[in-house]
Amino acid sequence: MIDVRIQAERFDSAALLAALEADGVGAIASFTGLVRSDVGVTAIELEHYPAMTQASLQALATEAQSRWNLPGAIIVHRVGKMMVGEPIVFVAAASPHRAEALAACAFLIDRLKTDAPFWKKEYRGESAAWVEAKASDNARAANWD
Amino acid sequence: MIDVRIQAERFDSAALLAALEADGVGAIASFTGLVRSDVGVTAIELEHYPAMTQASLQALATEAQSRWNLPGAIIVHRVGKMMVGEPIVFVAAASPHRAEALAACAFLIDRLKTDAPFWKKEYRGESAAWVEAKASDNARAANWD
Amino acid sequence: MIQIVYFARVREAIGVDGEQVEVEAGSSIATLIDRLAQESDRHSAAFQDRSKLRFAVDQKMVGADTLLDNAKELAIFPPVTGG
Amino acid sequence: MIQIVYFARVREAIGVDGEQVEVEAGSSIATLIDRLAQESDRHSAAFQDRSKLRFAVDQKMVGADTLLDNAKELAIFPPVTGG
Repeated sequence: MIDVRIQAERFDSAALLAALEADGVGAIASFTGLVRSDVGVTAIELEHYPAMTQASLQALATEAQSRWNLPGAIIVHRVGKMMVGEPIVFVAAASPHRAEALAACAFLIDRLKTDAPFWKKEYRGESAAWVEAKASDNARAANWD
Repeated sequence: MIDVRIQAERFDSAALLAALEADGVGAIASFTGLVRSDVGVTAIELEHYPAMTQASLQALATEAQSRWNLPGAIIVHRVGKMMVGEPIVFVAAASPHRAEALAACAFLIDRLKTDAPFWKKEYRGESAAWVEAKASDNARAANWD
Repeated sequence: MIQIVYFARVREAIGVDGEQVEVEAGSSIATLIDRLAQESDRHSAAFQDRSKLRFAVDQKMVGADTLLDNAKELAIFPPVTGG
Repeated sequence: MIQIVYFARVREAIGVDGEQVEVEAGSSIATLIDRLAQESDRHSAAFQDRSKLRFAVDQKMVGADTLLDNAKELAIFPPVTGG
């Protein structure tokens, strides 16, 4: 089962996790990325490339399934404006084995950061600024090459 | 926030995750271990060492917090009998940074497997057998030394 | 003719979501960008730091030396920052 | 006197959850186990494969060469298999 969604609405990581748990696998690893409250940011806005986004996340999940024994993979990414504390992205990997679920989950979020066409703008009160890509993100993603 | 629980009752990973998400951090990684349905097992039973279990899981969470920037850590482990498909264990790590949340989550479950006083018995219909410890689990845990 | 689409900082610098442009036979993305940068100040500003530009041709990420023959859509954007 | 507690396969082999035993001064866990194994068939069977025994003294995991002076509780069990 691959479940890939791009949506403006807030998602329920809990319900997504529950769906994977119902699948009969032994191990589920998940990652949630949220708008941090500790850096003066009041809101963020996610722009994306609609014609490409779904296919690029689908390709990511498919590549994960080709690398690991992964009956289930979920990627949900929001677009549009989000307030502090709200979840932005959720990825999860379900496998018969713990090591594979953990690795696949890290792979999905590391590669999403460098391969999927999303751009983040941070609001600090009235001022807004595009987020710069981080060299450390490229380094982490390259570990999976 | 460290939340460590040992309980017979089924837990709600969803609600546990939601509690961490309310904490204002940027990244949450979680792992759920469930009774697998694909190996002939119909149920399992978890025995533990009550006088030691809580302290050993607490020590694990505290060690994780000494290694990573980890405002939140959850470990929930069930004891007693569980049917196929039911969750056994849930660990989660909340950090400002993705890499730390992912590493801490893997650390918590890897070390729990070798350091916490739980013993698993598998039921296959009428027959029951204690699970043997795996060398691969020791190897994974040793990676964190 | 090729449809160009812009995103994020590049889109804001150029001031439009996209545009249709002529492409000479044998043109690479780099060639086309050089030409557009000469034709308008906005393109020149948007494309100033080439190391901060990324490209997709027909929704696949590609390098700047990719030829545009047969391409329908070229996307130009900064390094991605999702997740 | 020390309180011994048994778990899992070891508990089932010995047939009791725990027992109180005398410990000679200077005894290590290994010494005590050797003595108990000589005193009963059940202990002998439970302790047969020493490589499959793990120990905790007063709820801390320790090695077989640990001395039992001042110890209140000794736990003897197989390698753990939780998670």
